[in-house]
Amino acid sequence: MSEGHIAWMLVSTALVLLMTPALGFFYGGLVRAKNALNTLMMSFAALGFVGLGWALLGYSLAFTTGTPLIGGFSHALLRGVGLEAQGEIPQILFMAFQGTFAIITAALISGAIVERMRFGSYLAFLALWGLLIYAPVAHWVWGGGWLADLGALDFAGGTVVHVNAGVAALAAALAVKQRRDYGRQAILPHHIPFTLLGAALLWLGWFGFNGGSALAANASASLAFVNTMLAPMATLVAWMALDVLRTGKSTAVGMATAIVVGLVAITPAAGFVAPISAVILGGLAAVPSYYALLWRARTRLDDSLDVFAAHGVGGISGALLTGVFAQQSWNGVADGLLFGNPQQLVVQAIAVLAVMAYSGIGSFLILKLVGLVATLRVTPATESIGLDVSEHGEEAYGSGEGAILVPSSDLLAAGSAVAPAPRSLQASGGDA
Amino acid sequence: MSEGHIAWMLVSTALVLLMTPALGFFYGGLVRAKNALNTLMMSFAALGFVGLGWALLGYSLAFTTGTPLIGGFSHALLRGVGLEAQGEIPQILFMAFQGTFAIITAALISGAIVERMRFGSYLAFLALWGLLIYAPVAHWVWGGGWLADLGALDFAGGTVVHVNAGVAALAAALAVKQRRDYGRQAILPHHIPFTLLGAALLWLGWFGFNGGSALAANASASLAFVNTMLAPMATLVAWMALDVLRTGKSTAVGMATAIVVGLVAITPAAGFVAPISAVILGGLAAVPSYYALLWRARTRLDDSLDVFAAHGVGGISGALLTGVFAQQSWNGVADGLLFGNPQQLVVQAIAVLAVMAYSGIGSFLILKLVGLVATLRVTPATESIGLDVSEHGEEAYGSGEGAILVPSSDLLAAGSAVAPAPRSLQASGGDA
Amino acid sequence: MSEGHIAWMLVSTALVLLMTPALGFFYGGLVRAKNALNTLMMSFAALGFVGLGWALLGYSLAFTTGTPLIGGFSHALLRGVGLEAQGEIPQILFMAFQGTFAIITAALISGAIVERMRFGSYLAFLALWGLLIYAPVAHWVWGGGWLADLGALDFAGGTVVHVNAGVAALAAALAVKQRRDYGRQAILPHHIPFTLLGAALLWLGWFGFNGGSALAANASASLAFVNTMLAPMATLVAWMALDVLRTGKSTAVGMATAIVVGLVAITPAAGFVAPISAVILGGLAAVPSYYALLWRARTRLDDSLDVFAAHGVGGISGALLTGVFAQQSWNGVADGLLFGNPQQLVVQAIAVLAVMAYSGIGSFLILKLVGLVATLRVTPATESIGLDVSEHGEEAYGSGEGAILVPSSDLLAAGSAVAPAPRSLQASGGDA
Amino acid sequence: MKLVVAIVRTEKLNDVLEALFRAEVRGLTITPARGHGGETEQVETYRGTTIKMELSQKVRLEIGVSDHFVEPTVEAIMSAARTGEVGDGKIFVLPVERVYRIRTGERDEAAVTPVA
Amino acid sequence: MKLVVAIVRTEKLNDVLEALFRAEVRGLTITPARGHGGETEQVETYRGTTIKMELSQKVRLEIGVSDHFVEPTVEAIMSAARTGEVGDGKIFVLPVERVYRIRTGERDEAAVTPVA
Amino acid sequence: MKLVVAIVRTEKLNDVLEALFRAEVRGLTITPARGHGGETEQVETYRGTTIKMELSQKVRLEIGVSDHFVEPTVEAIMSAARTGEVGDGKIFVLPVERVYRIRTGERDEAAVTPVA
Ligand SMILES: Nc1ncnc2c1ncn2[C@@H]1O[C@H](COP(=O)(O)OP(=O)(O)O)[C@@H](O)[C@H]1O
Ligand SMILES: Nc1ncnc2c1ncn2[C@@H]1O[C@H](COP(=O)(O)OP(=O)(O)O)[C@@H](O)[C@H]1O
Ligand SMILES: Nc1ncnc2c1ncn2[C@@H]1O[C@H](COP(=O)(O)OP(=O)(O)O)[C@@H](O)[C@H]1O
Repeated sequence: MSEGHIAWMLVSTALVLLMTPALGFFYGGLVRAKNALNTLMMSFAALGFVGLGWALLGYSLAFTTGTPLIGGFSHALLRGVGLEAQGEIPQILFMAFQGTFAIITAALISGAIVERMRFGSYLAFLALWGLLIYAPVAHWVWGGGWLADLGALDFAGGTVVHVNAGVAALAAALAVKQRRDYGRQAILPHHIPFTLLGAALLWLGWFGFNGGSALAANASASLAFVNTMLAPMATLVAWMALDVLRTGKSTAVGMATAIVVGLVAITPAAGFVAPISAVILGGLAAVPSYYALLWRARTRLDDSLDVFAAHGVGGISGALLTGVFAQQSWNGVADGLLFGNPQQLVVQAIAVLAVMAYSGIGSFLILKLVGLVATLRVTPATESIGLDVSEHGEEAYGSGEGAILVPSSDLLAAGSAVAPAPRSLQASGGDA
Repeated sequence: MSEGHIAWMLVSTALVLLMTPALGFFYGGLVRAKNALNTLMMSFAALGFVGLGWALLGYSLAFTTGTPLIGGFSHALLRGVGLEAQGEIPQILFMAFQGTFAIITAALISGAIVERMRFGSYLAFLALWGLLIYAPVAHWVWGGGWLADLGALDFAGGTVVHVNAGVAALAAALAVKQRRDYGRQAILPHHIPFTLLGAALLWLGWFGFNGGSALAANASASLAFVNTMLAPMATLVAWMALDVLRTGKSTAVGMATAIVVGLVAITPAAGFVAPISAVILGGLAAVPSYYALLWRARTRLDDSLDVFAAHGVGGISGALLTGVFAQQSWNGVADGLLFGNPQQLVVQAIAVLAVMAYSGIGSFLILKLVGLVATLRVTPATESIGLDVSEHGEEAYGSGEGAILVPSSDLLAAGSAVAPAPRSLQASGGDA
Repeated sequence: MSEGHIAWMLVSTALVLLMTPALGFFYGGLVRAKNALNTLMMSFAALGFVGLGWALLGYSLAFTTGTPLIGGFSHALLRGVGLEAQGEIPQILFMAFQGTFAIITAALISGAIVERMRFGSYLAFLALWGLLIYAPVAHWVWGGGWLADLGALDFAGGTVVHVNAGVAALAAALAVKQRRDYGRQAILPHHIPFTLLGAALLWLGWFGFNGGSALAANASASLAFVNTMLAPMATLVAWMALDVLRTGKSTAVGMATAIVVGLVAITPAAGFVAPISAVILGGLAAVPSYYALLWRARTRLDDSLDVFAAHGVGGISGALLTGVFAQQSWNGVADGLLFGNPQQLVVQAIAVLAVMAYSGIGSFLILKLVGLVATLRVTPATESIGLDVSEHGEEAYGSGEGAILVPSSDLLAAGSAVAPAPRSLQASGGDA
Repeated sequence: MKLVVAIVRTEKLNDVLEALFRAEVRGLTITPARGHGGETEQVETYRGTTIKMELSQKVRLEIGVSDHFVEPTVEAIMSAARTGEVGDGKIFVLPVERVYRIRTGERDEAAVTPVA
Repeated sequence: MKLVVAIVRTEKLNDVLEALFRAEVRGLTITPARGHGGETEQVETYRGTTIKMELSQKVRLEIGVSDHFVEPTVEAIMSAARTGEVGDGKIFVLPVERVYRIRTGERDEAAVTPVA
Repeated sequence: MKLVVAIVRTEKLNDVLEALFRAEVRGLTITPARGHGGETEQVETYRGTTIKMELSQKVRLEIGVSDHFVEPTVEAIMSAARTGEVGDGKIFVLPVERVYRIRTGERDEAAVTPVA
């Protein structure tokens, strides 16, 4: 432990925590105004429900040595998680850093089911998913589980985070089904600047995500950091080119999407590939996600904000390209296909497939389970009014027009003078 | 001094500075659109008026050894504040870090008096408050004053910052009195996403606030940091539960509020309690603030954005709970009630009461003083038009409809051709 | 290389990267809603087009020893840019840090040509400018070029970044010409809170910009950091005073502008002057920019968002005042006029003039060149509809009213059932 | 039947709604509007530019009523919306040929009478 | 000529536009509006404050038509906007004295007939 | 008295306001609107979805005038709002039965004549 490493990991943890609200804005901008708060809250809620679950149980399941498939309970309720060193930093900080990953991963899924899912059911799904899907998968790759043994390379979570969330999103879109208006009406983003704001803050946070995954402030962190800067730049340019070729125009939503796709793709590779490879990887990764997104919009699959196309497909591209571009001279760990080790690509594919299978099936089952106990969807009427008013009793952008203050019945003496007499425009039967 | 400590304190200072604009967005989203800029500017102005006051005088009053009640003038105008070490960092950086605390504390008060106070009077209050209230209180606790001697625990400012600002807000709401529409009309937040954005950025900044209060990148900073992550998570979950129990719905404004309350409550305790205690403390702290807020809305007390319920009550909860949960095995300093030292709770209560008395009376007097020289409130007509147009001559969201360019009378020769002839729709007397 | 230095430079690089989106919001809030996305995208595009250009070529041109006028190609395509130390950090990180400067500098220019320039032509300009103007100027001052030899002081880019971008903006406003409505209609900012958000995030980022320019976490970084905090505070207060004296009101756009002007002015001086000098410098720098801005609005010069008044004039003030206030006892490098070295002021003036001449002429020529190959401006009709819809086929704040979904002609079998039959309200000739 | 169109101050809207309720007027539609009349103009300043705002925020109400309800409706609006200061607004009474209630297809008088 | 003014549910707007197109009605203008009728009120809560929303989001359509087009226009709106639930809205038919097409200066019937 | 309702291009609003001033027309109310007419439709693309915007931004003016002011009002709007391109908009002149000035309670002609 040294103060330099601690300083960097403190910063990284803060930055990754910021990614979840940032995701809320990225997603929130893409939905209709009547669902803006609900969408934002889907992300913010993960901070509480997944974060607490992680501290109390998830961390133990992921990071204690149990079986190759899952850890044990020895660190449950934060027992034995103290200020002693875990690598270069206090274990408690390591726990927190890893917790921010669990939170953002679960929140990512919400993009597939916006504008229609009951909030209570969503919260139940969120909490369960963090424990039943995320924690085991994290264990496989980073907690000494079977994919670690196999030699799968995943620097900062291409598989654990993005493939995992992307496939879960697919399952969720199938389980929750499409929005009533989907494919029948034009559904426009209500606030694209928020989506760009989200993309910018996600990028900022991702420097902590990838750079912090070195778990120290060293050359590896620097490499991961710089690659996290270069790859999305290339994706951005490639995406704009694809947009212009197809429609003659580049788009703002496209730019925001490209940044995220580039960040997703470089995540597994960040500390393993040369900077120039990161540029190429970023450019290449634009293509599959771009076309996945076009294809998805033509289907009945209402993965509303294209979590699978961005995170699933982007994560797969990244995981596989890590097996192509990895370079031992930069990472000290392993080479990829291009540097004489085709075997790595196979291992990467196995990791991707394993996570896809587990997360896809598991997520679907959790939702079915929640659906047995509660209703997954709001009513059609609620869907058309919007979830902000119906699920939360709030409007994102209130004007106060026609809003009548309801005095509390048990008004304090001091307050009674200021409250208007109860009344309602329609209490009486008169009409014009 | 080592580069690791400096690095962390540079980051912390930047993060705490960001909290003041973040607060502007938190508050700005909660007011009506016609007062959005005025509310934002109340925070931004603190950056100038309190920040400069701190550098030129406040720092000296707070952090030079004078009496147990207040420091002296030896560092006024930044004399003798240089690159020499103050603990692990250059003194100049220590001065700046502490300055960001003064700024945010003063800005917090503005939430109690939005939508009605004259901006000039507000600026005068702000500048005076930073010197006459904040600096002495900071001296008591952190500058070697009497509360430090007494052994009061306040890791990052539960008493100095939050109780202080919360009580000052109460005094300000009483001195400035309620808004004309208060209790008569429904006053809706005009932009809740901004409030969520503010909450997210406040959380980010608070990692610097609490984590940086260790004044080094060490185990204490890590503990404070992690507790700053865990406590608000618990508050969030508890608050949502309270909301659902009361109305059947969780709310976005509630989530934003909960995050702030959790952060406030953990502030005095951050480096003193075990992480699992932080979780419990965060959950407990939701309750008093939640009910204080409900109660306040039923009174004539127009603490408009509930600064007292969030920061005052939250700060008191946190300060007292610090006296309950403090654990020497984690902090190396002192135990609390639960660990065999009930005396600590008494000391905490004394600190809270002392700050409440001084800040409450002092803030009220400053406002009365300002009120003697200038008017505290805008006129009723101005209040109904909104302070953005009347106090600042601007609209937050201008559409340009019906806006006529006024050519400068002393137009430069080159420019004269492009300006339209002066005209006014109503200069002449004609009508239809 | 130590972990503390690396930690700080990782953070600084991330913060400076954030400045470009922040600038997008600063600028985006000041334009009309119909051009909000286009303006935001002008900044975001720089991340791709300038960032990639820098990595592939610009870095080499700026930072390899070539001639005093420009570097060579030895680091082109990132060849030889690896994990070896460059000062206190890996060279690859140094390259990235410097890259963020290139990006924001180019993006700054966009403020002069918003609401009228064709996006494709803008992208071409952007990419060329980063290589042909920014890289050489960076070489002159920081890459061992002739201005470095001359002893010009530019801590973090007052000349390289701000004078450079400000003069380029002037040239661009002249080359692209004024907006159709300019000087004829009132053009109001559509979202001032975004401008304040941008200003806040720019300030945050600037701590990395100036503090990071020490290229280490040491006393120099601390000094630069603290000055970056103090100077804008003074500018803010001075600007508000000027506003109140002129119109009786302080304004939100004024506060946002003042923060930026203060930051610009302290940039060249940050690590060279005493903190109390930074306060004075910040206050002084308000004056020339304030009046430049007033004067500009009365001319035909449509430097739409006043890039020249803020960055050009602010940068010149800062560069010259660096020559006045520099103090060897703080910086270990050189004294300025006030401390007995009038020569420094002359050197500063030479640097400013050289950059003005090169950037002004060069930027104008690049635009003329682009204008030969493509059209610089959109058509008048497009200008009045707004560039968001016409150049990008998007609306920033879409409501979906009257938006009709167009089914893809090559619909997948699975999707065909959900898409409505193609129709158009106006396909048939009937009327009422 | 008539259509009563009223332009009132935004801050008076809730008072007007309450007065209409007291007058037993039930259905109505409002739209935000901006108006120009004898009101003082606001001056705004954006950096170097000075701007005169000739339009001020208003609300437009539109109320379909049967003939004998015109008088009480107008009176309710008049008394609730009046401040006596310039800018209080105007009321226009327009003739209506037909009214339909979309839900039931009812016409005219029936369409503006509330269903029990 | 008549001016058909209709207040409909926001979510029905696209259906109404489509029905109008089928009825060969071409020009129209819409404004967002908020209405009060027999709809259930929404309750909203902001911290300690409870608020009743008496107005719900609607769209207001305004369609200038020549006399023989009134019937088909009204029918198109009626059938496309109906859900049968309270809150479907109203249609008002107002007399119009004159119509002008600004582009050409054409008047009345000519002004509401599309140019080939 | 008449109510002149005009739909014009947003970018022409200030010209129209100026022309009305010249014609000595004083009071008016405007609302933002979206219109459908013969204008070319905009195509927008959001990720994989293509959207046709059938409505374009307009401004709706509403001007209560006494009878002899109808002609100048219409002419002022016509000349100031015309570009000659499709999409210039329409003017409707509606009969008004009564007008009230809320501030004073004045009726009809008096209500639309400015107070000295
Ligand atoms: N002739 C008119 N036609 C339409 N709206 C009008 C007319 N005159 C006034 N208004 C509306 O009424 C509002 C107040 O008008 P104003 O003339 O200031 O009030 P007052 O009636 O008190 O003189 C204006 O802002 C405008 O919206
Ligand atoms: N008398 C009226 N004048 C103007 N608008 C009305 C009137 N009655 C209803 N509306 C509009 O129609 C909408 C639906 O009215 P409502 O009475 O709920 O429907 P229904 O006709 O199904 O009973 C209201 O929200 C309002 O916008
Ligand atoms: N029949 C109508 N009823 C109401 N508004 C109309 C009508 N026809 C046109 N408009 C309005 O006028 C605008 C311009 O109409 P358009 O037919 O394109 O213009 P032009 O008169 O030049 O052919 C439309 O966007 C719409 O707002």
